[in-house]
Amino acid sequence: MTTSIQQDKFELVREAIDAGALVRHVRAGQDGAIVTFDGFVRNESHGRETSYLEYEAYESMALGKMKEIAAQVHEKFAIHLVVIVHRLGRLEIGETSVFIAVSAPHRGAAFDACRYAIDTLKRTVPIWKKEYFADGAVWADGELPPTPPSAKSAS
Amino acid sequence: MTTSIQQDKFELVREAIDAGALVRHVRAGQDGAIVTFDGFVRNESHGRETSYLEYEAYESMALGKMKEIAAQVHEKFAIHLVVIVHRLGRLEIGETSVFIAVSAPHRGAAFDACRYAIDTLKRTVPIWKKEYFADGAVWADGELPPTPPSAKSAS
Amino acid sequence: MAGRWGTGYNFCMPSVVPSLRVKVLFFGRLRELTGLAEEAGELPEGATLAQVFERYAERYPKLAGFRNSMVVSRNQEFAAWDTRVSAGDEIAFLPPVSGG
Amino acid sequence: MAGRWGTGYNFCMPSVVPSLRVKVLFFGRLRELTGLAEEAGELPEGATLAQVFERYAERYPKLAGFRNSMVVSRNQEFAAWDTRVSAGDEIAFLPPVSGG
Repeated sequence: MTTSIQQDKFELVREAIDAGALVRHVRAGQDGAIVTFDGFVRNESHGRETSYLEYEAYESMALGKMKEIAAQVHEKFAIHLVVIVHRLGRLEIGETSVFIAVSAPHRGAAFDACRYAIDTLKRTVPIWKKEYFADGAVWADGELPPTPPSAKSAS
Repeated sequence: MTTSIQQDKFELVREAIDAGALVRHVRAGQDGAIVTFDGFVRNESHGRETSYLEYEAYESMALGKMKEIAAQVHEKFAIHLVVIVHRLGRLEIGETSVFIAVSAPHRGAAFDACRYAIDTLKRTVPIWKKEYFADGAVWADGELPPTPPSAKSAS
Repeated sequence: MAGRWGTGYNFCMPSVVPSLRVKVLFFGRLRELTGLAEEAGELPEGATLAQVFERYAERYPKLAGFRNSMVVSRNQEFAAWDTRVSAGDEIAFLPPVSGG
Repeated sequence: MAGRWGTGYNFCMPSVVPSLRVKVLFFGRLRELTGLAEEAGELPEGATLAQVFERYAERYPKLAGFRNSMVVSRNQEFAAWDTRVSAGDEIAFLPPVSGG
């Protein structure tokens, strides 16, 4: 499908995510399956009508954590390529905030890897979402990333 | 994203599948997640280089079984919409043979439903694949669909 | 398809047994093996799907070897081999499916 | 960001204790609460991340209430609170993450 050298891709972007281009990026002749996850802005949150969202990130660390997720995915599942792109800044209802695509020779690995990637991203990548409503804004409830219990046992 | 009434979609087609249009079809403001599965023609099968594939279907029954899968998916998982499209006829390497998209408010249901749909399609939908190589052609190994054990217990 | 209906092979049955008309379809390698995609057939009343298959296996002896690696459908639903056929049924012999 | 480096608040430490320079970042609601995205800080040698946090909690008392619903990173890796800081470290205080 393409003659360029293909590789994993991780990006934080401030414009609309081009899902089609990302799917083409991971697609190769030796594969047979691509699973994608497209997370986009819902029109409500806990029963309140959302106006828009804003995402911010600790960008250098977020990119590092996204690369770590890709490395884990390759280690755990027989996949070919993975791309993980997260958008930052203001997003309107229906716009994609995160897009993940995984290609693999067989579908089981592609499903497992895609799901692992989004689940792990939501727990470990330093990105924050602020939800704007007609009458105010709140930081979304999030998850506390797992941390080493004590420096004594760390390097 | 669209003002038309949205609904599930099942199709057998003989031209290229437009994945982007199918994703837009299932996308709605109340959702937050879309998971897609894209199955496409690999360049090899059991170590032999594939030239192309041909798919045939028992079309009326295949469409009925695809609708049954959608009904099961709605029953089992909290999803919004599902589309299942399978291509028939001659397909070249890299071309999509099957595309499934599932939208849902939350990602777990979308992943589970998409996987259930493709796994069940592969076991129960009467479609057959013939693999063409430089030196011949073979019908792909398939799966025997589960059948009622005896008419005595059936209607 | 409707045009082929009248050209089908009719089973040779004693004329005293009431008979019923069905449509019979073959797919995939079974279609290739028989050279037959679809035909109209006449069956004795009370015939089971297994008996329909046996008739075709007599006519196309290579079919017999596929009996355990195929399924049968009746009116677009997978069916047990001991299901009795009714007039107007659409019967299909289906090799293992390989879509996706 | 580099331009802000020199404008940072310096901890008031007894001058006899050797000190080390670090970069300190706040994100999300912690950034909003302190009004501080990033600053250069000076810390006594041997200080732990918990001690760095305590310094900021003295300066911004509302921070203290978030101690159990946040994590800390050192050089872009999540870190234990008893990790000792080294010169040049980049330390960040991170609320629960909510990307995706």
